[in-house]
Amino acid sequence: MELSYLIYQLIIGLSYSMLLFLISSGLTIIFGLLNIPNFAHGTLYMLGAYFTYFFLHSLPGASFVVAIILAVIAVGVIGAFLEYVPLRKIYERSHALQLLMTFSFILMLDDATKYFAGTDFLSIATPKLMAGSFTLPGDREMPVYSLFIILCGLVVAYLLWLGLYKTRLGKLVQAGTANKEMLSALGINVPRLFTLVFVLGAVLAGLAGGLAGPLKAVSVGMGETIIITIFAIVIVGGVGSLKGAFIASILVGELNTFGVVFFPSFAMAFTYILVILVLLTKPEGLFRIK
Amino acid sequence: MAKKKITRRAFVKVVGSGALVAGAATFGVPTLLRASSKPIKFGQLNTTSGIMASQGVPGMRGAQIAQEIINQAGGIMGRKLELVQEDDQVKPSVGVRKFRKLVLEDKVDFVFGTNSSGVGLACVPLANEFKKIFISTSMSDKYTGSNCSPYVFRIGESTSMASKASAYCMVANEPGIKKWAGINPDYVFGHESWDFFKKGMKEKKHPVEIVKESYSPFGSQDYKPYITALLESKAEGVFTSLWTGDLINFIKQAKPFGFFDKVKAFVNNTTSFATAIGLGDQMVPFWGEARYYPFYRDTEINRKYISMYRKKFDGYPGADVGAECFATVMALKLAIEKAGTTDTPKVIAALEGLEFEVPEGKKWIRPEDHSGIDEVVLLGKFHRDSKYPFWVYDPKTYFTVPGKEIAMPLDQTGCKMAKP
Amino acid sequence: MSLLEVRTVSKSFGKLQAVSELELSIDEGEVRCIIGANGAGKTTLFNLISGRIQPDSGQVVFAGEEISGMRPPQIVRKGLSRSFQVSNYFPNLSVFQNVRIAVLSRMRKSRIFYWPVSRLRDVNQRVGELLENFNLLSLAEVTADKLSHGDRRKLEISLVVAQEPRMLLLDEPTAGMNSTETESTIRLIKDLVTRLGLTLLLTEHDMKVVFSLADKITFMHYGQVVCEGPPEEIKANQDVKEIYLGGEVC
Amino acid sequence: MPSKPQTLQNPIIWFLVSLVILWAAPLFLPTFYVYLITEILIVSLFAVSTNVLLGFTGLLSFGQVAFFGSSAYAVSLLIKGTSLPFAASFFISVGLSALAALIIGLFCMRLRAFYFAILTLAFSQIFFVVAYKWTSLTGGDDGIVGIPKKPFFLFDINGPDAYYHFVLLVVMVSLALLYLIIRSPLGEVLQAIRDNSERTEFLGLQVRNYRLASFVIAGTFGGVAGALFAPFQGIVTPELLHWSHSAEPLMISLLGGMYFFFGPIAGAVIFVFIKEWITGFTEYWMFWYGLLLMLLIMYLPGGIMGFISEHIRRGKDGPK
Repeated sequence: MELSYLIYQLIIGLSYSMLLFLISSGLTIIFGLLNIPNFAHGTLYMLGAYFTYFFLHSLPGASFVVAIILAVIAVGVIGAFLEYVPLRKIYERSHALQLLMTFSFILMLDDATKYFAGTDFLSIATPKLMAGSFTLPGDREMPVYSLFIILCGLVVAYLLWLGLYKTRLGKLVQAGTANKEMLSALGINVPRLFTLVFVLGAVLAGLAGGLAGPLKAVSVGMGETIIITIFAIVIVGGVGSLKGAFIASILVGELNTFGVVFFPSFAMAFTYILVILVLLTKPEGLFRIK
Repeated sequence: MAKKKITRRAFVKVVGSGALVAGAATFGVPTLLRASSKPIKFGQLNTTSGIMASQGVPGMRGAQIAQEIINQAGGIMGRKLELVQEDDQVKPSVGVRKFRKLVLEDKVDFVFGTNSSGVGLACVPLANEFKKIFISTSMSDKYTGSNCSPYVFRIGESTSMASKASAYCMVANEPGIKKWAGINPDYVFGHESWDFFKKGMKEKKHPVEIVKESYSPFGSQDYKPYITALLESKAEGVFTSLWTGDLINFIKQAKPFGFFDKVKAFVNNTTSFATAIGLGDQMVPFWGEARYYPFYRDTEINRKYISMYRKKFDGYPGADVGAECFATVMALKLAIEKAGTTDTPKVIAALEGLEFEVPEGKKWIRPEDHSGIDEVVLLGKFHRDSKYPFWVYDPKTYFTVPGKEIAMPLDQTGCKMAKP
Repeated sequence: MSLLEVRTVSKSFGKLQAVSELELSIDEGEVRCIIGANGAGKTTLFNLISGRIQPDSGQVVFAGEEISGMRPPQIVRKGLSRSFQVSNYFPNLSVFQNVRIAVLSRMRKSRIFYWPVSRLRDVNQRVGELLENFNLLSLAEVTADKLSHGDRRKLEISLVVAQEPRMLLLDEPTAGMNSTETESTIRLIKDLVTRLGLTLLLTEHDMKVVFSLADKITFMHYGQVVCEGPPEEIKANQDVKEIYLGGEVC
Repeated sequence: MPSKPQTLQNPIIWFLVSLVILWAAPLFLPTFYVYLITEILIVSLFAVSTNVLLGFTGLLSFGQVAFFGSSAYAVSLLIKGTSLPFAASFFISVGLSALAALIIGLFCMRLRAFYFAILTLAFSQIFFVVAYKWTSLTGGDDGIVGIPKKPFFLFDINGPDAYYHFVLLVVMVSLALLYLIIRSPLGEVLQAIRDNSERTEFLGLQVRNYRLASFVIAGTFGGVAGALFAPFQGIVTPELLHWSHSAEPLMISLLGGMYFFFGPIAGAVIFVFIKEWITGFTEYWMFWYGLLLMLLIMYLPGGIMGFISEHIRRGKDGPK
């Protein structure tokens, strides 16, 4: 197999990786600081897609970008509600109970979506500017939108890195992820910080949902089809580690791409094999937050 | 084995007969019969929650429309038709539990439905155990093959029919294409579809070079590696049995690669018309094969089905399963009337060889294996039509195969049915 | 003959040198007390000896056998048990059950899965004795996390004693106890040592406790041993006085 | 508890009384409920076995379906593919799940908390993929259809009542064994590990070995439940091995009260009935079901048994 084809696949895989990173970054931050394994994270991603569709079609003249921004806000509001009302009650409980709680969110949000939007598939058009592709040597096409997703992933990664490492708030989140007691010792309003971080995570999921719109059938249940992959990424990367989520997203995305090229019949098992291999060698993920 | 003749007389006008029965129920029927005005109960299993709700919900709706038509016309032999609908959650274990509930608790007379063969096949042993008729609305050939039973029917197209019809259509319309590739879902249906497509090509003695065979897991998020691999194989024609969300995801991700320009023919054997509705103006030109295509037959029953569906549910009746469930309810009604009773063995006998017309067209149930056989199976190539907010088949490309021609020959079904 | 020997053991956490090239030797039957300010490395030393953490360099030898590198359960099986500074018990189990875990382990009956634990007469009898010794019998049925602070400390020590070790490491056994509780605990420990001939290594802030128990005192500062000797000697040591909170020691 | 009087709460008496009542149940109940209770019994056993890990060892495993499902597949293949008597197939299948639990357990024991959960999930998903893809053996997603209920030793277990009685006996014996294990020294050590694994180590107990034992026990009895389930349904499909099916016994244990041996049983009864009822009355059952779950977690975090025992305790303390 020629080198240019491999590089081509590498870039194709990267666009999937970056989409995965957009979703998993939010989950890993929430899981790291709040210590809540939010099973409904995929559902927030779904809501991002639905809201984008809704704003795109209900506001006359709304552009894709405007629709996504509005959708992200809407998902953020829902995230704030989920954190503020039910989740706050169970911070001290076991992971199992927290999982069950967030599972109940999935049930409710899925059915509410079904009630308002129906069960038919919806489809978000690729914005005209990005609908085309570049033709590469060898008569290969590189879709503009795939490159756009890569760009979005890198920009979000950079902004999160800035936010987490260069601002006071980010440093608090870092400190809190490593050591919960430290936050209250520093006199921080912990509940407010938690709400803020949960909303940030929800916003990232919503953004990913909106950006995934042009690549996917928007449908109820699209969150459940991706959530295990996202959890796998967070765990492989190390809970709470942004760098870990970034690297693990690339691993999963590229593994999926090259796996399909070289070992297509194992496609269903790729992610799980990766999880097993990583956890057996690094029981706390690639990048452990101390 | 003697083939059963289809006589013109035997095609029953569903609506007309309904009206007749309604009249009979009110005036002509002896009091003895009228006294048993207990409703006739049909139990239905389909998926109304989760990712497969896009299939199951229209299935429920299709049956509800049939029920409304029947009851407005006076019911079945003067008895009201009652539907008991249950969500199978696409889980065979739930399907089994709900089947038992329908039979034992709700005391339904007949059971039908399912939009996944996993659930449907799980119901087969129960139908045998409870000696209840079960009519499947999912596509597996096994209902009328290795798992066939006196109590089990499948009145819609099967996987083999849909796949072979796709092959025939390609041989007829794209005879120049020799290099074929497949992208199919990585489960039984996908593998069978691809095998039957190749078989269909062989039957037509079409020289085929298979340049790529790929299978993607159900619910794949990223089809780009499959797409680039297909393009790299330089296939001229691509067959797929992806369906529902998977098909939409594939199409949306393939489009920017110029896939539908580079590949001369793309043919799909399970194009629920809901796909076209879902994609709207982002649709691409490809060959579709649907069990139900709303705009082909301008028959009274089809018009009625579409108009009632649109009025009741605000949307087009795109999904196959909707029409399939509608057809099933109608077939059962006719069989009950033909048998004059809801007694299972007699209704089985009445269903065997039944000919009827539904929105999907005219159908006949082959007695030997209980397989429904359409008068014709239709394919067409999607194009933009300003009359509709979505793409439809280009009428110039309509391609039909007589159902009997592609029905699995009786000696190949593997069905050994012991009559009850 | 020395029972426990710590040979040039060092441990650092990042830039912090918690214990550096520490040497310690404790004879069989001796009661040794380690004193020093907070952060002197006492608890780290305990963790190193008991296998909770591994030394960066050096060795820990117990009864002639190297135990550094072993996991805690193995070390316990050799006869070296420890208590914790912050009470460390089983919060959702009753006091009785808490002690029973230790007794089951000691009597090698923890693997029995085919017989109710409530029917193991010898085990339950032993638990009863221990609770009686520690004045906890009236609280036997109370869930451990409902105990008062002093009772938790008693439970903590009873868990260690229940293992009948050759050597006992007690990390501030009387921390947070009131004076009567402290007195009775000291009496208990003294009694145990004399009755069972135990070797005892403990850290303690309360100098009354230290001087009434210790045969020998080791004074630690910044992860190193500053001086070592019988109580009177330490009492008189000028360094200790200076470093350790001025004259408060005596 | 050691010092409590055992007369009123002798578990053997309770065991016999409930066995007799349940044995007679088909005399009074319509067939559908016989099926439903059969299912509840099997689900209860699966949940109680899972709860040995969750509630009594403090391990959140998402992989318990691997043992339930592999046993269900094994028993189906043995029944359909060999002439072995059912009893032999049954015990071989259970043995296989125990072996699978031992092997997977050895790999997973190093991991803590959620990492453990995800690793067990990954392993069980490998089982799922195998069942899904090895079509020639397992029938792929269509599964193995038509598993007959062959006689168990000399007992004919065909028919709903007969199979119910068979399930009842096996489940009651299994529950009795599990109860014994939980009340045994081993069970007490497991609870100690749940409460404080580090302290358990400092009492001279190799936590990893006990956790592994717990994992094998849970896997074995999960396997018993699976081997009962396959002939009951007459079909096995990969659904039984999917991770989402692992969530069910966890949910049942939490709802019922995971710190109580009988919690999962209470959970199973309520869970199956609520779900049956709620899915029957509305297409939007998921919403109402989700809302109910959320409220239960918010207001009864200790589960049903936790709530009841709290009230009993309050009732006792009240007059003082």
